[in-house]
Amino acid sequence: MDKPLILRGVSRCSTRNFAAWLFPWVVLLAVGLFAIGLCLIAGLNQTNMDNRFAFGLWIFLDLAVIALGAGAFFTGFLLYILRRDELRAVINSAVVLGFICYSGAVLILMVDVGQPLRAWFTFWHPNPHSMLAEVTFCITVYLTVLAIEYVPILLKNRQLRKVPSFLAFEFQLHKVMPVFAAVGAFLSFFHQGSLGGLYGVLQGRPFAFREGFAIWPSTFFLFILSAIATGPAFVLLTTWMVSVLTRKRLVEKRVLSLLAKISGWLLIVYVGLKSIDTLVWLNHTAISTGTYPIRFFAWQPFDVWVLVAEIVLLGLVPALIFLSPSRRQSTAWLVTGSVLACGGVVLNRLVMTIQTLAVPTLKFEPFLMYWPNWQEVAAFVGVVAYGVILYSLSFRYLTLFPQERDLQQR
Amino acid sequence: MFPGIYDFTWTAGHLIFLGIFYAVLLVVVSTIVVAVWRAVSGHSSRHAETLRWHTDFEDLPAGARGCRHELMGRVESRVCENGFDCRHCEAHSRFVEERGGLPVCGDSRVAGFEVPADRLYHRGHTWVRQEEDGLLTIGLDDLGAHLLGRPDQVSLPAVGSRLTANGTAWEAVKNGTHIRVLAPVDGEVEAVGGADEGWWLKVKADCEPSDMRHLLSAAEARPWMLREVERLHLAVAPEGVGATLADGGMPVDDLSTAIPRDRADDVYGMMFLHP
Amino acid sequence: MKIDVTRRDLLKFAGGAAAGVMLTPAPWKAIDDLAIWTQNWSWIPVPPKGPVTKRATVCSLCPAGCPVEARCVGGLPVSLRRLGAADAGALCTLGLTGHHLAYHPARLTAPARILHGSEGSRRVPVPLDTVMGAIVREIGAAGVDRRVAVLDMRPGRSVSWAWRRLLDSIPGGVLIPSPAREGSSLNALEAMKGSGSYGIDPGNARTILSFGAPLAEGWGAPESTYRLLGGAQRDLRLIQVEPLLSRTAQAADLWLPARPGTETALALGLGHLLLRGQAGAGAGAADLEAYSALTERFTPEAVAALTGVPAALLVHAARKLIENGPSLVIAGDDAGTGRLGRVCETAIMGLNLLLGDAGRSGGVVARAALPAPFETGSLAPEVELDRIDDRSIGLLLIDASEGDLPMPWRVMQRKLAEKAVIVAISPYLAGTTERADYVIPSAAYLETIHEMPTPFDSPVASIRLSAPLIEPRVAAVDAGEFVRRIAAAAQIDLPEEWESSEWLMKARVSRIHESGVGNVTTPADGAVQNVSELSSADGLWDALLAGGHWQSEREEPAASPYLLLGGIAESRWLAATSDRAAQLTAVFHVPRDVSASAAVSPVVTKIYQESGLREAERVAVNPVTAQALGLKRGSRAKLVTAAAEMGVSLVTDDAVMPGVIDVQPGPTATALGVKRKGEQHGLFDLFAADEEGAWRSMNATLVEV
Amino acid sequence: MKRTEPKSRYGMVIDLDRCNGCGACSAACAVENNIPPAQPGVNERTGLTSMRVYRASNGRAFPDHRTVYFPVSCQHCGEKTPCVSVCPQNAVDVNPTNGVVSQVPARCLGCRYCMAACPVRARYFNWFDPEWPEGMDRTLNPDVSVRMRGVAEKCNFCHGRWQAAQAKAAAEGRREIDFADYVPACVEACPAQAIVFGDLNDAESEVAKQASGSTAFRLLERLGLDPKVYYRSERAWVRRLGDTDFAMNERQAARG
Repeated sequence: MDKPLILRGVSRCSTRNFAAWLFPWVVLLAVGLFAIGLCLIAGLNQTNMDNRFAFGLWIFLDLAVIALGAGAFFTGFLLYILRRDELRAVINSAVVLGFICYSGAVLILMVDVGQPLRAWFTFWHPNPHSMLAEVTFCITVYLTVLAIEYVPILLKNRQLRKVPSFLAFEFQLHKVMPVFAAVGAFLSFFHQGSLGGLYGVLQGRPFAFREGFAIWPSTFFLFILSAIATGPAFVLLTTWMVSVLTRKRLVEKRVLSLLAKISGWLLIVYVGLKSIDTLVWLNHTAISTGTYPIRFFAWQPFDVWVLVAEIVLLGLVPALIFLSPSRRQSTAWLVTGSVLACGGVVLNRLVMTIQTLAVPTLKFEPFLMYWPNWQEVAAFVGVVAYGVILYSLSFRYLTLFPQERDLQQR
Repeated sequence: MFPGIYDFTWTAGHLIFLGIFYAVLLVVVSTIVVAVWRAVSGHSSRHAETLRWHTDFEDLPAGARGCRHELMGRVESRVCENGFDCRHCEAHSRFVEERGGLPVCGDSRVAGFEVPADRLYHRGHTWVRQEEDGLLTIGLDDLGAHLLGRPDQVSLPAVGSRLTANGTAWEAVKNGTHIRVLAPVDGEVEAVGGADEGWWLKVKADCEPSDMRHLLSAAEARPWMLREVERLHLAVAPEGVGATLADGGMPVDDLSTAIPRDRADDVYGMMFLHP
Repeated sequence: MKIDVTRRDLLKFAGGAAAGVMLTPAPWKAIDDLAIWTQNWSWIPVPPKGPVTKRATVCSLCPAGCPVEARCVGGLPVSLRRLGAADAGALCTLGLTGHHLAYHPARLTAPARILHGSEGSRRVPVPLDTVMGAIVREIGAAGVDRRVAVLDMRPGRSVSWAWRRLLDSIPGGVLIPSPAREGSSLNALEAMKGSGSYGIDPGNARTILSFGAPLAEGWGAPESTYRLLGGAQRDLRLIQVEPLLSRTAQAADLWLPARPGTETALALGLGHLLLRGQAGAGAGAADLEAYSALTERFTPEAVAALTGVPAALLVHAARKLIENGPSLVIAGDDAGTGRLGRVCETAIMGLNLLLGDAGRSGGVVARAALPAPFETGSLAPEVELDRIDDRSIGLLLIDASEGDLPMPWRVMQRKLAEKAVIVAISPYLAGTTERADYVIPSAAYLETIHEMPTPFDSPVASIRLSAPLIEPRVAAVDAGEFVRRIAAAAQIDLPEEWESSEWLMKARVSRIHESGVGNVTTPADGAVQNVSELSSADGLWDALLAGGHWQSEREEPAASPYLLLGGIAESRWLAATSDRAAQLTAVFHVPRDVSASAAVSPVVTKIYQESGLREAERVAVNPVTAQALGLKRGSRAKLVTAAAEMGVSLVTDDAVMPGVIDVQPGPTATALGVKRKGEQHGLFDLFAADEEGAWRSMNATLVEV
Repeated sequence: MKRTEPKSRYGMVIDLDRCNGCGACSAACAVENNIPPAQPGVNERTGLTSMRVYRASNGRAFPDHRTVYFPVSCQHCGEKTPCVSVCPQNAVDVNPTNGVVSQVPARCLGCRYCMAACPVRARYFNWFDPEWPEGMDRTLNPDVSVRMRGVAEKCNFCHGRWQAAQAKAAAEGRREIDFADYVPACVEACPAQAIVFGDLNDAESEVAKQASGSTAFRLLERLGLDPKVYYRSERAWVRRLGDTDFAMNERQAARG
């Protein structure tokens, strides 16, 4: 029925099956929008956040998806700037993923702030000392860039391409794409870092505070590293998931193992620096503020295992998997590695967001824990659903994996 | 800083911070403006045709983009980079110098399809024949003709309208599939025929004598035709099952009947070079 | 000419238009307006504007009657502060937020009938005459076995006299001062001294032994609190007897954590020590032998065993009382601590007499009564609740027109006859008023003139008037007028011609003026003026309405013999000093800031709901006790007393004595004015008075559910 | 945002030996600053208490158990004030003349970053629209505007009263305000007069004297944020409660 929209020579499931696949996601999206509506109309009292947990599930997951979304800019950076042409096979998918991650994050942020209608004040009278101002600027501009990068993929749709002016535009965009790749890379390096800085600068929170270089705390650099290290892993993971779901070969194996290799090298560097940073923090930074760092982990939900898991199990292990050429040959290992790597960055963002706030600063304050309520979960799941839907549509009607057709015909 | 902000003071921080980011914003905006401007200004129907062919060609499956010189075995395997336009392909002229001109010989019947030697062939299954009156006759080659059979609907260009090589020559609908037949040459339409006449268009070429280097000679066309038939098999039954037509036997004169309806779109797309 | 519009033209046009609009102020103005809109949501209240004025009045929310300066905008008070010297302390939370009370959600707006159902009660507006009808019917049926009683939340006001005048003409009519009022234990003195009216003089005391009085939490005049906590040189020493480290015990110099219910033994134990420690102690007592015989067995060791207070501490406390005089011993009774009962109060007041400070400044002092508003002819008696026979009251009129004192209802309930009718006149439907069958709205604080007669802790007779600042927001009925209406309805003719409380107050003031005694102090400037110098009664009235404070001169004590044991039979003494060590005891304890009034400002949620500084409706035990009972913090448990049983969620607190269940009823949601339905009366119901009229502690059991 | 050292530093000293946790300061703050009463369901984690009293103890068992009350408002940090530096759009403002840190609600977008940054959690978020019982809005203080839902707020040493005092000084032709005219609500309301307020830079002032006393201390001093709210107590264990090495015990954890 929708065949005229689908690229010739690739096989796609029937419209009915596609609808059946979309349906549950549409339902989730609807529920999510309802929850979002509640929060916008009745206010944030609809969430489980409180004065201690001023940041909750939303901020944590925003940070997580933005880190994973780094795959977009970093792949673009490797492709257009460092000219790794193999990556052309996944760039479209990466761009769409990035767009989904960032637009989703921004959407949730708009719900998360108490006065969304004033968000633009940051552009009107910004505070250059605030990491958050930096993040706001970068993310908004970068989201625009992503949107622009999305356009050519969209215009290549089999029906849209019939409009001559669209084709002309697509053609021109294609020529200037490296500029956007460069700008995107610049912006991303900055805001990924600033997101880390967000916590590193909190001098009032010994758990989060880090020393650093110039105006940037160490977390600034660690966030960049962890983001670009797991970005490719996430691209790898999603590519694999899509090919499993659609039962298709989408890219040549060497592309995946290349992604893994890149991810591996970056991860090993990250793990190294992260360990050093942790040691400095525990033995110097925290001590110098008069706190006993062991107390940070004195409470059950956030035991020392969190630290170990983050650095070793979800950092070192995937790095080693990715760095062994033999392992890189097996899809199973690649997927395991990516899952671990992505889990690592997510856990790191959880620790920085939630544990930072769970640990008390005043002696007569208790440790506190926070659990999101259904509105928060629903809102986020809704955004995930939005992502799945957008990706599914893109995959069905656009060319996300240029190699797919050839691999299929071979 | 901006109007109406009480007690806001400029600092070096602001200058650097805002400097950087509004610069970035400027880059983004100006780039996009340039792209739009170029797209709008450089936009003409003719240009559009070439553009479309370029993008389409990019998206053709690698199998459909093989260089003509593979056909004569002058090169192992090579994917064309010029959108089948050998006129400005230095590789082509190099090949020609190295290996000299083309032998004109061989059986005019390939895999049950006529490939007469008196004409030149375009990869979009059209042929071009130079007439005495200086005009060029354009028609569908045997395979093309068999594929199209008697179209359900045809829209031919108006007499006097221009053709662009690799642009649209005429359009037809067969078995509910929309087909664009690519024009082999640049020129102006003088007369229109149809399936029954055996030719479709008579064209007055732009350049006199018109440059036909980009078209296949019969000699090349024959191995090419073989390939095309294989591609057709593949297209009709990608899993390699089902009736293989034209295996030595006479082809049914309307192949389209042999094409499963649900594959028609793919098949025509592949044979007439639409991605 | 023909114009054909292509798609391209349209695109161009759209693009151009978009770009053009960006250059106009329109979009920027739009978002700016949006932002401004978020700052001016129509549903966000806007503070009233108007001329700012300062008005002086007197806080009528508790008997202390603090002088108050109200900051008014457009004539309406927006904040209150205490007038006068800083060393007089500041307003308590209740007083500080008093100007909110007129707008309290629990405010009564019209006479109503309250239908009590199984789940909550329903309010049905009725005409005043219906209420009168019910009252008259009961008055008709009145007799000694079915009394008509008035529960007076603020005895001593002019209107109290009006009530007694009315009740005098009704068989069995009696006025009952609220047992929850501050200083009620002073009545024990009357029995011991035989006659006269007494007050205490904490202002001049240097040591105070308090049996649980929340002295550092606003009990009595704020001066005491200030002297304890804030005084530049703390010149007041406090010995606090309390089974938990209350905020007062925290501020005390000596804390005697005595097992609840053993206060009598503790008092007699101290008596034992005073008799031996101080020459001539109890010389004036007619029953000194009996007393020393009784206290003989209450050696420090014996008392220590009974009360759990180390003997050394007892001795130390006794020495402090003797050495650091003048010393004062108070039973610490108010709506927040509950009553200790007649026997215990007698034992405690006995200590004052032993210390020989009856009449001495800084101790128990004899003080003149305020002049009545009219010639006291025959009046109905004023009887303490514990002296009323059980099930004898047929009609109970609750006069809470000055505000209601929350107390365990069962204390009152046992005195009510079958199908007793209860009518309450009160500003709020809260506290005891919630138990009434008929309610009548009265004016709230700052809505009308309120009378502040002598507070219990004043050494001299005194009167203050609280001047109104707000127009009454409801069709309020005035208590004096109410009495008059009842009389009219029941064809009782009263000798005096009052038609309102104001008439009665004016009458009282003019009789004060006639007497010519005492002086008026203006708190703003501290100027003192003798009554004799005032030309007219109206002058005095105006001075009082301007926030003035009238005080009489000090009385000379009557050196009559007294009874240390108040003529109470030994059996009752023994019963009151029985060993409680084995039992688990629930102790009644409402923080002062919510015990003095049944309705408090909604912003008190800052303390009870929003900060966790204090938990509302809390039941706390020592962790040790919890462990012994196999309970954990937050675990649900069933708390059972002789009066009731209910499920509670447990809090553990090291400040509570092991073996003690600290029960803090209130503040209820109604009291806080928080929207909530299905409101229970809660933990108050766990307590009931025993034969001695005591309800501070109850034997209890606590089991996990 | 280079901050020149302010001429005067307004601050307070809170005597913990006097405070017995009555909470009057909290209530007075609410009355003065038009802080609405709690909505149903609001708890100690979502409440609005710009001046908040914490109950702390020496952690010992009965009868040696002793409690102390910490009235905690914004500490008005002087050095790299955390909330000021993190706010993305200058909604937190430091008064250049007296160092008082105050929130500009009309500029706040409610990102709550400042709350995450505040070590003493003295910043609160308006989770609800402000609401008073019917009619009670006539008792609102005209000098303080009501904050809308979705913005952060905090103690600003009763800015409204400061302005009034300035106006008075100006009217009387004085350049300096008289601290008799400028007493924050909590200071005025304390029944024990436990809070002293004034200019810490004025060596003669009571507040400066007490702040420099041997028994004075500040909360989390070692974070190096130079707060302008001091505490004092004769009891050593109370002073230790101000340290950064937060205690950890099960009962506290259970509160979570």
